[in-house]
Amino acid sequence: MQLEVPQQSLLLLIILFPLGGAIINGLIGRYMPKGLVTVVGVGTVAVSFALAVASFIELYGLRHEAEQATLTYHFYEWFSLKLPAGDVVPVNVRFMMDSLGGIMTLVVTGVGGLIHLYSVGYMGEDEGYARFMSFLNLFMASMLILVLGSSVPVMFIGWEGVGLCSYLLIGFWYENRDYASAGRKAFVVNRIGDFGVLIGMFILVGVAGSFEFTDINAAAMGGQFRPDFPIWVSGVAPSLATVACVFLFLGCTGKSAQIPLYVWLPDAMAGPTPVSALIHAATMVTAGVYLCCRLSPLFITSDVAMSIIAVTGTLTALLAASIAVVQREMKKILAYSTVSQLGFMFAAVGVGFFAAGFFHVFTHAFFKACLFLGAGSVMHAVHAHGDADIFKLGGLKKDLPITRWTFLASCLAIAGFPLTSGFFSKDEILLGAAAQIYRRDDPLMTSVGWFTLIGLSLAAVMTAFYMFRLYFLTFTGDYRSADQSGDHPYDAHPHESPPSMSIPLIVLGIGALVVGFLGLPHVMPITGMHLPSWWSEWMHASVAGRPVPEELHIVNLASGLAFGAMAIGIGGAWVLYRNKNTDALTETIPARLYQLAFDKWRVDELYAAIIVNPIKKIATVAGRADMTFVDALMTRLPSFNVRESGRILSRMQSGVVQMYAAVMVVGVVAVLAWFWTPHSHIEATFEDTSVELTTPQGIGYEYRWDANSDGEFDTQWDRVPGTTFEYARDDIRGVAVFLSNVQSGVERRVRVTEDWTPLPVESVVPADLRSPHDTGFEVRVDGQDLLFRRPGARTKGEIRLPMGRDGRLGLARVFARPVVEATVEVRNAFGNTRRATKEIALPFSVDAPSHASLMPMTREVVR
Amino acid sequence: MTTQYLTWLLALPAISALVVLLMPRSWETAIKRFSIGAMLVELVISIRLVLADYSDAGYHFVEHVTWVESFGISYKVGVDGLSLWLVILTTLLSPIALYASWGSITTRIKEYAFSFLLLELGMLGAFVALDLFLFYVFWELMLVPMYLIIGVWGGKDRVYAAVKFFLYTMVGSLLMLIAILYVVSSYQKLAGHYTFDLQELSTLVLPALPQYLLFAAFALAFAIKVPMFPFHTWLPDAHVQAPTGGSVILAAVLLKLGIYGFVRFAMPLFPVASEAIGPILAGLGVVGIIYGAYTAWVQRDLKKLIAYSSVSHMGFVLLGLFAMNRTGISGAMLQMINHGISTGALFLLVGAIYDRRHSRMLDDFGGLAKVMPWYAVFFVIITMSSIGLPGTNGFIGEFMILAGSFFSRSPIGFGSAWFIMTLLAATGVVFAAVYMLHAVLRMFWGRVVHAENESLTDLNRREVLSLLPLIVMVFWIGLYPKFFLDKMNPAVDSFVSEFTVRYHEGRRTSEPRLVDFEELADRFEAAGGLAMAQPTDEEVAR
Amino acid sequence: MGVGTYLALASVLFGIGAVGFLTRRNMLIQLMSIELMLNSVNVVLLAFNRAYPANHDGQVFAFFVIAVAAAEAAVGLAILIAYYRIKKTIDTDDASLLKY
Amino acid sequence: MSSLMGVSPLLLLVAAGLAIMLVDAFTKERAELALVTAASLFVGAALAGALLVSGDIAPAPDLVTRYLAVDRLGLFFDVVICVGAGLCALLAGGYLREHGFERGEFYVLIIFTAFGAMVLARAVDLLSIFLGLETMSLGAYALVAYRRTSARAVEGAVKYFLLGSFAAAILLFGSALLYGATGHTDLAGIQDVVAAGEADATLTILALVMLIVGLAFKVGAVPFHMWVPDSYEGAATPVTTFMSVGVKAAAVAVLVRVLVGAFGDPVSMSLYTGWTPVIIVLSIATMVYGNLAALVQTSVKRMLAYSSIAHAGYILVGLAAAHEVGSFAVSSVLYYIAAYTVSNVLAFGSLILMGSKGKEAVSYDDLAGAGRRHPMAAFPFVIGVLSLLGMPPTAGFFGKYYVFSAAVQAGGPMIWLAVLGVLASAVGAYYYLKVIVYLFMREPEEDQPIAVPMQSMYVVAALVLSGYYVMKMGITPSRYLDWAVSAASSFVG
Repeated sequence: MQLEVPQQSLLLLIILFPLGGAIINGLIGRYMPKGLVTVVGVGTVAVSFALAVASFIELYGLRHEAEQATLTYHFYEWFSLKLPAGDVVPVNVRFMMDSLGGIMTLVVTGVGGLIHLYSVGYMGEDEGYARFMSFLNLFMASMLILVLGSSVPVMFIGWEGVGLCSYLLIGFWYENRDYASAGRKAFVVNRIGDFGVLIGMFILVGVAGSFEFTDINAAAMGGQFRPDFPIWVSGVAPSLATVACVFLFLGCTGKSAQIPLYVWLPDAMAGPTPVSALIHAATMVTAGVYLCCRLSPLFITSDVAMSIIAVTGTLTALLAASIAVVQREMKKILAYSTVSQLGFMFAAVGVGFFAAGFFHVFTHAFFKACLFLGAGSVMHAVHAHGDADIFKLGGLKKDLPITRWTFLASCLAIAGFPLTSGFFSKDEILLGAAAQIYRRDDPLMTSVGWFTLIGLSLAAVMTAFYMFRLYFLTFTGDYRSADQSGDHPYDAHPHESPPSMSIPLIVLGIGALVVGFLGLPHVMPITGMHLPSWWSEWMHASVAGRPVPEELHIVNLASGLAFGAMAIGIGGAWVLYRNKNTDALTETIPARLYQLAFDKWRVDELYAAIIVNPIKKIATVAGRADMTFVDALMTRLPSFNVRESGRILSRMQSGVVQMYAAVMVVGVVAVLAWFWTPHSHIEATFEDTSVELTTPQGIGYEYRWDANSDGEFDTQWDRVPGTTFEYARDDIRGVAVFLSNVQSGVERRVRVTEDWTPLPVESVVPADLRSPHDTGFEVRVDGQDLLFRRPGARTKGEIRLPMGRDGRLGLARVFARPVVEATVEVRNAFGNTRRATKEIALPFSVDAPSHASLMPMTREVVR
Repeated sequence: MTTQYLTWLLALPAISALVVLLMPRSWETAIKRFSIGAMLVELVISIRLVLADYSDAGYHFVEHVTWVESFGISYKVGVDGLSLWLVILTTLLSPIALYASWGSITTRIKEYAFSFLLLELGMLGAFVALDLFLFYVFWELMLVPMYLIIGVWGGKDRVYAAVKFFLYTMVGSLLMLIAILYVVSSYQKLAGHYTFDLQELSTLVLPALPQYLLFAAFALAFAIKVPMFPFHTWLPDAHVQAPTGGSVILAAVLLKLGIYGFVRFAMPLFPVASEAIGPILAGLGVVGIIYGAYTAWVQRDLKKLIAYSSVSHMGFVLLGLFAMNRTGISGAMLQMINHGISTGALFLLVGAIYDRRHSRMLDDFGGLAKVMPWYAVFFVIITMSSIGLPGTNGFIGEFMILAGSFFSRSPIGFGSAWFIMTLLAATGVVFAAVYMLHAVLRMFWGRVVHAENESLTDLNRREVLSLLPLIVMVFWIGLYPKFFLDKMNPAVDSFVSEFTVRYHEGRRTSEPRLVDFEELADRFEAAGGLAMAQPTDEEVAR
Repeated sequence: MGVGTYLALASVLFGIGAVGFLTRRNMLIQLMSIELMLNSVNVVLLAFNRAYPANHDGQVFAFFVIAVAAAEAAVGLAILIAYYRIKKTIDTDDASLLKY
Repeated sequence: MSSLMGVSPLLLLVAAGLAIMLVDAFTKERAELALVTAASLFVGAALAGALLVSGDIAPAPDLVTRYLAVDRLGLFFDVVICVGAGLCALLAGGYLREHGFERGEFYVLIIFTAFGAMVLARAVDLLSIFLGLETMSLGAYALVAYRRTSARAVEGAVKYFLLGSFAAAILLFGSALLYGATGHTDLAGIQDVVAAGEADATLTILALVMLIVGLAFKVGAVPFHMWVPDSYEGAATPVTTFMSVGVKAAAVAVLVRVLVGAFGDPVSMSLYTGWTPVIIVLSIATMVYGNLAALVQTSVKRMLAYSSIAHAGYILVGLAAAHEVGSFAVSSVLYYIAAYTVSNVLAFGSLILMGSKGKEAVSYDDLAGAGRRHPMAAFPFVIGVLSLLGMPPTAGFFGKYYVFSAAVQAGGPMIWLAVLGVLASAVGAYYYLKVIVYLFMREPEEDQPIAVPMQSMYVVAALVLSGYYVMKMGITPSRYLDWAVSAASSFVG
């Protein structure tokens, strides 16, 4: 049962507050005192959070009244599309909060609010503080539109809006051009994804006839996306759902940094740390997962798309984790960790555990935000700018206790230490993967399940390992910048951050530890005890998913793998890095492999070599060609020709009188020559079965006719320029077939013999139905009939058309005509003669009613 | 008796031009104020046009006065949903462009104002003319002032650019003249009298072959103006050499006349040909989208970059137009307005920096965000509009065009050629981000490397005033396009349905004849309509 | 003798005049060639007038031709003199200031 | 009751010519002869115009009508020629005085040449054609040679004279043959015989060829155009102007009278066997050659000479359409020649205005930068070239529209002729624009002086008048259109 509560203006206000903050800070922020900027920047988000909580409480209160309760707010109609069927599809600016959106809103406003607070301390000294706050607020507004938008286009406003903010914030310190380039890279890569969303959106609306998520999901559940989508010439025809999902997923890979579009996220660390925490860890990058969950009823209908998502997610998780293992900089490690964790989420989505994937989004928001803020706190403490090299840090647990403990809590969470939030969410994902292995009926999903399970376990090992490597190298051992040796050492005396920064750390750290209890597993491992899972019940209202297995052995397998991975990872890090100052890993794995991983498997270089550079090269060529080749062809060559011919012609004007007179005489001769030769031009008009032949009259002309071109003239020399003739069957020279294209109206004449002759394919077969090997039809004369066939077909496939009758063949109107030939000889006043011959297609049959007369005389019937 | 708003709309610039001509050249301030004032009055008059009720498809404010009786030439003007916003665009941008020009135009103020007023007359006339002869007159009339603006007040190679612009456009339009004459002559042979009245000529149905030739002649004229790849090479030259005001008008309004010509004249008169050739033009539009984007990316001259981006944007418009459905055509019409606003604003911005720095080379800039923060803000906003960020105007247009092209020609929307064209066109959205952000990066981000740039002043009042209306329009159309689309949609709807009827009638005829389309449309409607262009299953005898 | 003979004579005269005009560089001789051509016309007119004796159109025409030829010669010689004054020659090949 | 009212413009001119000759001979002071000449020509134009508008012309004595038509076609050409000649007289009034060779005989020559042209335009007999042609030509030869100390002028005159006489001889031979073929010297009689098919075919064809050649020479159609650039360039600019408008108009008139009149039967006009294809080919050659050769000129005057060849080509397009749409085609030719007359006077007049004593403006370089300094003086030039180029809303545009419209209306291959015509005129755009380029967009070379416009009310008056009509015939063409239509219909029914 569904329940929709309309016109909840709170939803609008949730968005408008940050938006207003953005506008105020953006326009006049730089003229306002810093305090006021803070009030506006943080205050609006705080209000927004409060409104979100209020809305959520209202929504929560409805959970008993309906299975799917939503709060909606219809703002206004944006624009509308008209579909081919004639339906007008309005695109409404309409907001909606359901169980999924409610959670997301809380996360965005809550975590976002904390990060805003943190920014007060972190960015307070920056000269662009107001600008920063403005962008951050704008981001909040966009993100909230993304979350609350009830239709794909409205969501898309937010989707691209967050991309814009991401661009602006990554390049916040724009004076460093590399940072600005990183911002641009983020925007462009995201745009590639947006391209997918755009196309996916069209397919959705084309099938569902609506942009609203609820309608699309309903259509998906109604099976409307099942029909095939034939792909041009390939012969492959996946279902509509698959195509739509693949396009949408392309968008998700862009926004959520999955293979192949993940490359922008590590570079995005160029932005200030709060930005990394808010946009590139907690909220924006999870938008892809959010979208998948939003459209989960659609995604779940396509096994192919789901498999692609699961495999991509797993591969991303592995790849990013393998890179993170060897990096040296805090934020970079965290960035790859984010990519890797997003891979986990998509793997969950891919195996049909949308709720689990989204649960990981939820927990990840806490611990990853906390980690980033912790990293920011460390950087703030040691005055590192941009990023911090962990090999120059160490032993910070003494100086930065709050940071250290919150960081540790988050590390435990992300590693999946039992009873922390990450433990529950990761466990659920592995359970999802494990569940697929047991779907014996479905070989595709079984193999995907194996792949995912093993891949994710490995990734989990690496996750625990690199996080604790990071933790140990940063917080244990000695402070390696204390003696100020080495190049660019950090501040020798680190200090703990101000309260505006530590409060968010504490809140998030606690969150990282405890929020997992919202999503307890259904079945307790080992004991097999059934537990109440608030999360899956709540999510059930808005998110589809595959059934959660209840079998104990599956649960045990998943939990065992999760625990084992955590233990191995942390254990390894403990051995290699606790209280160490150097990277022990370099000695344990081959140097080249290490270097390769350190260089991020050189994916950026690969992309540059196979995509970016070729395109750039094409662009360069195009740019050069445009002003040289194209312009030359279209303008300079014609103008050169005209000018040069003008020059040559004007040279004719030599200035010599005799030459002038000679040219005149040439002219006289030319005019005389025209009159010297006779001219003729046969026209035929038909009346009943007689044909009237005429040729233009000339001064002093005489004519004689041979109407059937049999070599004997029918008339004597005469001043009258015409004659009338009745053709007999012996006069027929052959048969002409006319094809008149019904679309274009273009008429073609085809010679026909007793041998098969191909018809021009474009007259017969419409362009978009033509395959490359299509040769259309062949035609031949058979006695009194015309025969048509597909080339190579058996005789029985022939179409027979009696001559003299009109037919229809594919796109063409077909009719056959008997052809005769007429000759005239003209003699002019100077006694010169000239002959003209013309083929005439008679519009009637000769010797009617029998068509037997049309039998061609020779094999080659029309010359 | 209704007030003759359109006649006033046309008379005012003509009269003002004469007045300016008679003013002594030393009265520079007076000339400036007077010409801007006249254009603002134009704007007010044109806003009056918006207030009419456009829920039915017909023409409004129609005025019909015989001009040359023996040839059936008449002064017939009117606006409908298709031309309304283009008129507004013209009246909005003309004063802005002229106002913005006063930053750089310091010589021959009088002639400049005169040319501008004449230009406005030509553009408005072409948009409101409902008589082919009248349209042609205004169409050609525009050339001269634009030629002078480029040639007299332009950059270094201004003469080459001006002559190229003039000749290129002229060659195309002369063939159109012959085509017009042919249509009129065919009509006369059937009806017994001459007329250039579009509505009367619309009753003429020609067979396919002449339609192809005539459409080709019209299309050449319009495609050059659009400009469609590969007829675009005059555009970069013209833009680079033209003064700021000229560039603004050229990009914002003149290019639109090509598309408008297609919609108003070429497509209704020659439906069979447009149905057959249209996809090819749309395909060239797609080529233009990608080609324009590529070439824009590697330009080092900012104005050239924007000029090529126009090629790319107008490619979208072509695509939407020939999708031949309401979504696509409405999108195309809206995208024309959008392009006018965003590209016009971009040229204004380029002009602003050129006035300060006398360079447009990207290499000469960098780090301007530090020195000219407001300039950067405006530029980035317009950039976002140009690359079609949702919430700005560009998105609505591109979205509707892509949707229109996606759903073109078949019920579910997967006719293969159009699907592929849509995919390719959508990549243009990506490339737009590439080249525009490339420009933004080179202009604004990074450190100030050139010492000359350190002392640049931010936008002055005149520049801000001329940009603000455009910024407002960016968000107005972006956030509430319904206001604009609602006036447009009835006209587009009736355009599409009439086109369908005409198309079927044209396909059926082998001799020129006159048809009562209203009656035909009713019968057509009664028969439940026909699926466009697709042969039925029985027709494809396989 | 029939009209044909006169016609042949006239054609020959006309041809001689034309060839003379085309080949000679001396302006005086060119002028004379033109006179020859005009006279051949007179022959034609007179000959045809014999074929159409109803009126004297041909003969009248011939008188006018003779008169106009004289006027033409006067103007032509005047121009020739002016030319000679400047160029000190009456060779038309030297008139090559104006070309292209 | 017959009256000489129908030929009164001719009589008026004769009287005026004689009077001016006398005045010039017996006065010592510099009389304003230009004004008198122009005034009498304008009066002549007004007289003809009044007759044209009033519509009913009293029948003239047979003696007159035997040789000179008293019809609206003739009156229309009277107006065109008188207006053209009057404007040229005004131009000469400024030009001759500025450059210091004003003498009375110039105006007498103008008047008598115009008289000859008008006779030619009205001629309906082979004899009057010949007489009119020679009267006009002899005057024109003298006018070209008028600056007798100038080598260029005399050279131009020599070429014009020699080739002109040669062409006249050909024309005359053709006339004689036609007389032989039909037994008539009057066009009406010839028409009857030819249409009935009773004329000797061989002689008729030979005569037709020679007549076409002789008249094409006067019109300046390629390849009989060779004299045009040279003598136009050599002649004093007002003379060039007059030759390009008055003389050409008369030649067009007689071409129309001969081809559409005497040879106006369907067989002679046939698109396949008659003179129409010849005219089509001539018009193609003329349009293409004229425009292409004009493209590469460095002298504006010579460019305008070539452009006048090109315009002859457009006129022939209209003439060629006569085989299908007779009256429409002829009226288009009439309108074109009228529009061309005022446009060309405007362009040449502006060129005259741009020169002053000792520095006549001839080449493009002479114009460089002049428009920037003297915009009001350059403004008519812009209008003039735009009209020649055929930009709306000028007379030139409407004229071009009209002839091409006639071609399209004629249908068939004529449509392609129109296409070719517009393409050729697109080429023309380049060199006309070049004038504007030099006036407004170029600065003269370092040491070159900038043209100083002459101060002459005569020239200004001519420019104002012609400019006014250029705009008027473009914006409100109805009245002139009606004149052209009624003149054409008086001739071809």
